[in-house]
Amino acid sequence: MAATTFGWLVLLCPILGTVAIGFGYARLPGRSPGWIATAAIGMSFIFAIAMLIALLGRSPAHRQLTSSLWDYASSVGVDAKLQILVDPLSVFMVLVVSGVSTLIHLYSVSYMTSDRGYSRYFAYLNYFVFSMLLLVLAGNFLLLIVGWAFVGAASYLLISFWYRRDTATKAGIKAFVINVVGDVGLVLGTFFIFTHTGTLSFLQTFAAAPHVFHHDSTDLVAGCLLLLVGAFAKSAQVPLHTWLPDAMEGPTPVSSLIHAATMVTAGVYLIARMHPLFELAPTAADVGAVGGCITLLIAGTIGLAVTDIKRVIAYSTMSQIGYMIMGVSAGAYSGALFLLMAHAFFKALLFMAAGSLIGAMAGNQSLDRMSGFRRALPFTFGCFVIGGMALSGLPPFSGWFSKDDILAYLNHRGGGFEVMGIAGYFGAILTAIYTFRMIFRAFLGDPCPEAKELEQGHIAHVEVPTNPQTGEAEDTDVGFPGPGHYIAEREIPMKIAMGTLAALAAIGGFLQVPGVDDAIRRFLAPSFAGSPLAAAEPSNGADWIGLVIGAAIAVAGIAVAYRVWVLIPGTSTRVRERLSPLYQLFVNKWYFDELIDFLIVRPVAWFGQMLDTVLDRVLVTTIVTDGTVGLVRAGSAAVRRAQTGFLRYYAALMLLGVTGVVIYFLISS
Amino acid sequence: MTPLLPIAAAHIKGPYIDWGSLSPFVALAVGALLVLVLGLLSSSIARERVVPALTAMTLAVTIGFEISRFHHQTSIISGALRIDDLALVLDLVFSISALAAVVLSARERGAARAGHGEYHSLLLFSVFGMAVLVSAQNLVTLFIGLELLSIPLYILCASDSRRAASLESGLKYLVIGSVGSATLVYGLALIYGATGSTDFAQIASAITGNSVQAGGLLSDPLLLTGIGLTVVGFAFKASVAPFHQWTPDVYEGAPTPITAFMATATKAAAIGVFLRFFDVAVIGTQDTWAPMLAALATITIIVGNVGALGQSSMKRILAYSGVGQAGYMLAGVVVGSQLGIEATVFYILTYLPVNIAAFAVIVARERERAGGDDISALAGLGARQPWLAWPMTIAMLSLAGIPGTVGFIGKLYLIRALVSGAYTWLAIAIVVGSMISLGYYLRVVATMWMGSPEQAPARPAVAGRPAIAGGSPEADAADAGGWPKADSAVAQPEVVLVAVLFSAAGILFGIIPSPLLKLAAHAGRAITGIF
Amino acid sequence: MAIGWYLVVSAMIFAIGAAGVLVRRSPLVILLCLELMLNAANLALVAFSRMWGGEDGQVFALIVMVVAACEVTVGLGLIVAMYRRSLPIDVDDLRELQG
Amino acid sequence: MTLSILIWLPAVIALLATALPPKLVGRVAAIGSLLPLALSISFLARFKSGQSGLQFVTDHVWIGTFGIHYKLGLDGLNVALVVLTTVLFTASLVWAASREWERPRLFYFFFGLAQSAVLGAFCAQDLFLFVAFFDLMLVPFYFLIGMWGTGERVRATTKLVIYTLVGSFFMLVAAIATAVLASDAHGTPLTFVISSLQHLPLSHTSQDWIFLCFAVAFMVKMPLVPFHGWLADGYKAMPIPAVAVFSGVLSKVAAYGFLRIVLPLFPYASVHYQTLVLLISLWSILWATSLAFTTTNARLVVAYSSIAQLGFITLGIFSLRPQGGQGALLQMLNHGLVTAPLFFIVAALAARCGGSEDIRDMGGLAFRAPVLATLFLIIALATLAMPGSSNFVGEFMILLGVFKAKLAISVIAFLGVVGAAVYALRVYIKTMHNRVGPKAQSREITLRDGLAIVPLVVVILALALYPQFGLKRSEQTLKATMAPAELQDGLSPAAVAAVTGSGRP
Repeated sequence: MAATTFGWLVLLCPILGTVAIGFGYARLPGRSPGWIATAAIGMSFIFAIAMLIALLGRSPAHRQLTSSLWDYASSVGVDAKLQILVDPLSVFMVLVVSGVSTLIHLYSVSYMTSDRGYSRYFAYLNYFVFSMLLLVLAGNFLLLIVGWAFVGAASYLLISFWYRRDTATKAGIKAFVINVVGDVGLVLGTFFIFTHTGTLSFLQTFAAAPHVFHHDSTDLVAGCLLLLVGAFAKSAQVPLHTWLPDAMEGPTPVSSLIHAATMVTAGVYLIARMHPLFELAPTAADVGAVGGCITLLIAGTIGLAVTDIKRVIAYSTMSQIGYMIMGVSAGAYSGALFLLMAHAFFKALLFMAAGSLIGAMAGNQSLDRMSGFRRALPFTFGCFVIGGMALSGLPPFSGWFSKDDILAYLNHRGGGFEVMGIAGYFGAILTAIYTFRMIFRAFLGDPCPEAKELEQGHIAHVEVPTNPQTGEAEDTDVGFPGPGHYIAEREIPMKIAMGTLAALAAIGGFLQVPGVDDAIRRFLAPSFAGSPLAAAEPSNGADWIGLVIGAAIAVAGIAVAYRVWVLIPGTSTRVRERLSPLYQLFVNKWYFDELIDFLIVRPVAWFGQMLDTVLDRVLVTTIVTDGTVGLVRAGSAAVRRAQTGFLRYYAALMLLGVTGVVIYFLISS
Repeated sequence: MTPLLPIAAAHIKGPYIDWGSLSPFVALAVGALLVLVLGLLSSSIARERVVPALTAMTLAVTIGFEISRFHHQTSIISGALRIDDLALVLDLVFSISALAAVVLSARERGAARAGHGEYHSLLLFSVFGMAVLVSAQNLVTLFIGLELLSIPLYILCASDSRRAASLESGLKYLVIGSVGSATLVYGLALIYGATGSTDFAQIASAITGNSVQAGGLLSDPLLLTGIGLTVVGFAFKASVAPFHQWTPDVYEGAPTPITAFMATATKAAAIGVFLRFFDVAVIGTQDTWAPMLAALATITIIVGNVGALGQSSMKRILAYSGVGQAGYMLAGVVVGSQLGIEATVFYILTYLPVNIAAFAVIVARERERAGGDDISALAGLGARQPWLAWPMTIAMLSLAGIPGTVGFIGKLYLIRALVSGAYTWLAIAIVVGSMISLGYYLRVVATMWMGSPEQAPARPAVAGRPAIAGGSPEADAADAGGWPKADSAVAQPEVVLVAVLFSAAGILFGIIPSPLLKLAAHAGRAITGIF
Repeated sequence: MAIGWYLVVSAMIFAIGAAGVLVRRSPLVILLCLELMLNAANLALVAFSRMWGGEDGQVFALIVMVVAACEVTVGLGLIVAMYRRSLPIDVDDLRELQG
Repeated sequence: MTLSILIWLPAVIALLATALPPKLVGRVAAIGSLLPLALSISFLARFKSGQSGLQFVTDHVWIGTFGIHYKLGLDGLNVALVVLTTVLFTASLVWAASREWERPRLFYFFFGLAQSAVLGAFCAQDLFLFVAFFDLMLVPFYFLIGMWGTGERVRATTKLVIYTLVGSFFMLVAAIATAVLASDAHGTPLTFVISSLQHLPLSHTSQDWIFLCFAVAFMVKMPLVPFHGWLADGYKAMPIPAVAVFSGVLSKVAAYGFLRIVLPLFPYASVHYQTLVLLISLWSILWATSLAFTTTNARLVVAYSSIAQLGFITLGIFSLRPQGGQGALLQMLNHGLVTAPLFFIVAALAARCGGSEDIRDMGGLAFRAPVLATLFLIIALATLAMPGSSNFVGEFMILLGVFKAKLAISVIAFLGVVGAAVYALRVYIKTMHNRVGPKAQSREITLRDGLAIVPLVVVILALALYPQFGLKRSEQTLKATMAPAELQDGLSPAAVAAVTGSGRP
């Protein structure tokens, strides 16, 4: 079968899963929805592999295939078909997405067991995977936007999955609205490009672009910048990142799947997909790179300060994606995508481990309460450490090869990009520090009560489940979230999922060892054929130098963390006091929420009020409506007053009229 | 002896009399006299049954004659009267509305009090007067017609002499009317003085003819003053503002059948004479009088519609609405073209049925309860007496000019005439008037079907049980759902019959206007034949 | 003698009649004043018919007189009827109908 | 099978139904309404997409003296709307049939009459006929609101009727003026047939004022700011089935009027006032959006959202670009399909919250009502034009058109897109999610309501998969419609070709 056929099948499986679970929600017993969902995603992973094989069966020059089912919207110049584009890039993404998703589904099967929204959860999760696959397989702008919005909706649904928590629903709507802003950017950007190229299909656009746009032409730059808005909103880059930390309201596997492994990396995919356009509009590309760079620094600093374990990981996600955006905008496509994959592995892993921790903590997520889980959760501990080392880029884990690939490219490219490279190395130190801060605080030290209890062999349970954010009591009569949590130590599916990911995080890096095997780069090459930036890779030597530096930095960072949180426990508080303004800035997340509230939310609200009161009440209602009515009323009152009933009065008026008329006629004579 | 007769016949040569053309007049006159005589009989049967029947028959015969005379334009009595399609169409209007009035009067106290004979024969004489008025070709006949129309009406208004209101309306009408006719006759005198002739055709030629030679009469103060006074005289009869003030009081005071008759027939007659006089006799001075009439029309439209807003008596509402409608008709006169005449005639034709229907409903309500002409008497009518509510609804919608009713087509015709007559602004005035008029027409409909606003109970429809329609107690008493048995409607079948028939006509001609349009077209051509 | 004077006189009579209608409150007197107005018209008519030398004017005037008589009769009839109802014979008290 | 049958069938059925005992009337009316539905679908099936001219034309002289014809016909502009009308009326009747109404015969009679009038307005190909139907639509709704409405129903209905009639009286004058002036200018006999008037262009000055008259009439009907004074009271007072079809279909008649009458007949004025109309639409969008997320009445949220949608539709039409027009047409379809079920759902919500439509009394309804929640979610997402819904395709093309015409305006209009996301989700969350509201009891949707809502949702989903359905039929006609204005706007030689091509009706 053709690769495209497999592509359609890849899309088909998850949506079938959604439908099956959706219709059977009332009848499916026990964990069966979970298994159905997992099977569905597993199927599409298999089909993805089939697609890969089919693609590899073709000569590198012919590895960009499109296939369309029917006209989606093709009229008066708009030419949108229901079309997928299968090329190395999309296949790569499909593999990563479906693969990681399968494992996370597997994890969820047991993690969510006690939840009353079990089947709803898996319906949503399948729907999300479908959307994500649609996003990466889309063959034209319109379908891309569709997938783009679908993942946004799925993320909304899953963030506010425990919808009795108003924190959750708030976070959900926040995420959705910011993502809509991103959609708008995408749509507007599409307009800018479409009005020149006259087509929505990717391949035709890329073919036409060089002819219709001259280098760095205003419209193209505008278009690309607007595409960046979309990318930034989806990938939680500064300043459109504020939704991601709140998104941690969702169940932990969701955070792991959507807000670490897959959806948030869509921005990277977008820029990679649009690289012909960005290369024509370097200005826009540079903006992207700078944005990514800023994000990775800001997120890293915040990661140092916050104490909610999931949020720490969330900020680390932001900063890692910062690397990717920076890289992909600068032209380090294969490096960025490589990091994307590696990050999917180890970040998903970290979240799963965190989930297991939170389970053990009976829903509490604060690092301040955790300590000494080392003996209580050996397996989780192991996974967490592996993930952490990969994240902070210790050799030989996947993070090391990938991240330092990007940084090496930046330094190699030069032209101001070294600055970003150096910033990247600084970010790497931060990464190492906050990662191991987590590990040390959660696992080392003497055990906290929950840990002790767990060592006795039973999981801690709170009598009144409360919302970790606000501390208000949960709406238990409805039972979201489920009363009990399941932790990795007890559950085979979770163990399998985490184990696999741990292995991948550990060895995944060897997919692309500079000079040895450039598997990923070579595989992706067809997608980036003809791109000068992709061609301008650094020499293996330069690569290795970069890797060594990276490794050193990682070690240094870990050492710092060790000194601060293990050797001399008081240090962190002392540092905090010494640099309290800085700490305030970090712990308050650089005041971005407040800023946005001040700059956008308030003005809009005020504008709405103004529109309503001034324009509507005063202008329309008072002047137009009431004015007219009042006039008529006054008139009728006058007429009735004139109708006195006095006969002689009538006669008088009549004769008055007579004189009036006569005078008129005399004048006009 | 016997041989003398032929000789006499040979010697005394009476003038040739065109009985055929005269037939409607003859029928009316004879009928009126017969009715008067019959009314003197002592038997109550004769007075209460035969007299109305005979009146109706007379009118029927008249209608027959009128129809039979269509398409033969003749002028009779040495050019004093002109029997053409315009006259005949208008005569039809008079006769029909008189017929309706007779039917509505069947149980009228006023009729009994004034004596059926007098009541009915006065009605007939008034019709006779109208007929003369609209076919008058001569200042004298015009005046005779006008007075023959008015004087019976003065009496009829006061006929319900037990009611002070009736008397008051009679006297008011008489006094103001007399002032009006005095003004008119003075105006006529001046015109006669200026042109030296009482015959329309000669007046017209005098005006235009002289103008050809020496700019003469077009700006002759005598003539123009005369025209001005005449305008007032007619405007009074057509209740055009600011000469409308008698209308509400008289309409309210007079017995309702008579009001119905006045509201339709008198107005039609006045507008008819407007057409005759201004679009024939003094058409030469159109540039002078058209702006004046246009202004009057605008004022009338505004005053009438605005005045009706705050009223509580249905008769007053209809009176004011009648004032407004007169304004619309006058607009048609202003145009002065054949199109304008057609439009005006057509509008009169559309105005007749719905107005009669409305008054019929009021008559019915008045006899069912005290203060029946008050709008509150209609509350919940839709639930209890759909056979009265529907005619009233149709009447109101048609007067407001809603599609599917004749009123809509009437407005179409008027506006079309105005637009091609370069009087678009007057068309806008009409439209504005209609907008205002919605205020009270809809109020009536709402009262019948929806109860009065303040009584509207607030109930969530989402609960599946909508609020009860017709918030008035009667409506609530009426069985929920379906048509309630039209209990007291059958009490006076003839009134219901009139209401239903005329409102049905209002709908029918709204959908198939062609017949009326043909009539109007004929009428229009009749006049343009003169030019 | 110029027609103008006749007109002036008739106009004055007309005005007087009109004024009378306005100022007097008794229906009887008002009827009289109406008579005046009509007769003003008559005077004008007769004068004009003299001017033009035809009989139309005179005929018209005669008819106007007849009509005037009718109106007065009706008016008196109404007044009698009101008197029978023992209603006030004063037009300013006839205010039941208004608004 | 002429169009006349389709148009008058509903009224006839309703009339016949009045002969039945009150219990049955509703069901019979609902089942009977399937007939016009089937009929309209058969017309859709027999419709030839390729051509721009009228199909299934019925043409009789109605009022000869004025050249007024009883001319009906379908083309790309109205074929989909006709189907939409029958669909929504059927749904509303089904919804209504499962409830008790005072004086049911009268209720269903007016409903049938309304459907006939709306269908007539869509099919009318004669200016005067259109005006007549346009006003006639109002009469049944006047009674429906006034007799079966809630709250201040009489005030509301009177306000509504007066507002709308003020507009349409101006339109009457304008329509007559159009015909008269055209015939005077070209010395041709008076005619009101639109296709004939198309070849009798008017002078610029007359176009200007006539355009304004029509514009006012249509904007009141939609309504757009500042002609929306009747909206809040009117929508609050309407009985649910009435409000569903009112905002679903009647508002479209106005938008349709712009395409059917204004653009082809007054191209100069359309271009002349383009910016003004665009700004008014923009104002409406922003105003309605801001109100939609401040009001707490669920029904009003829907009402304001439909103002915003009509703002978008008008934007599309007055972009005077084919993309915009196509988008507008598609959006009319979509909006009708989402807004009607939304009102049903609001009713369902209120029924679960003690009859209160205030979202502060609601909340947490999703728990025992997953189906209701899902339906609501789908519709809400469609309402906010989430990509993937057909509504998005509509808005996409509208904004693309505006983007080509006036970049700045389209950029600002996107605020409305974002706002839609806010208010739609806000109302969804505040009703279905969060803690259980004070008066709320979570109940699953009843089968009867499902009968009305589910089919519509299915249609929405189908359209989402295949928006082309709404686009392909209208393309040719729309190009022809836009051509004169485009020509006037002095662009696109293609338009020149189109207009010359569309010379013959």
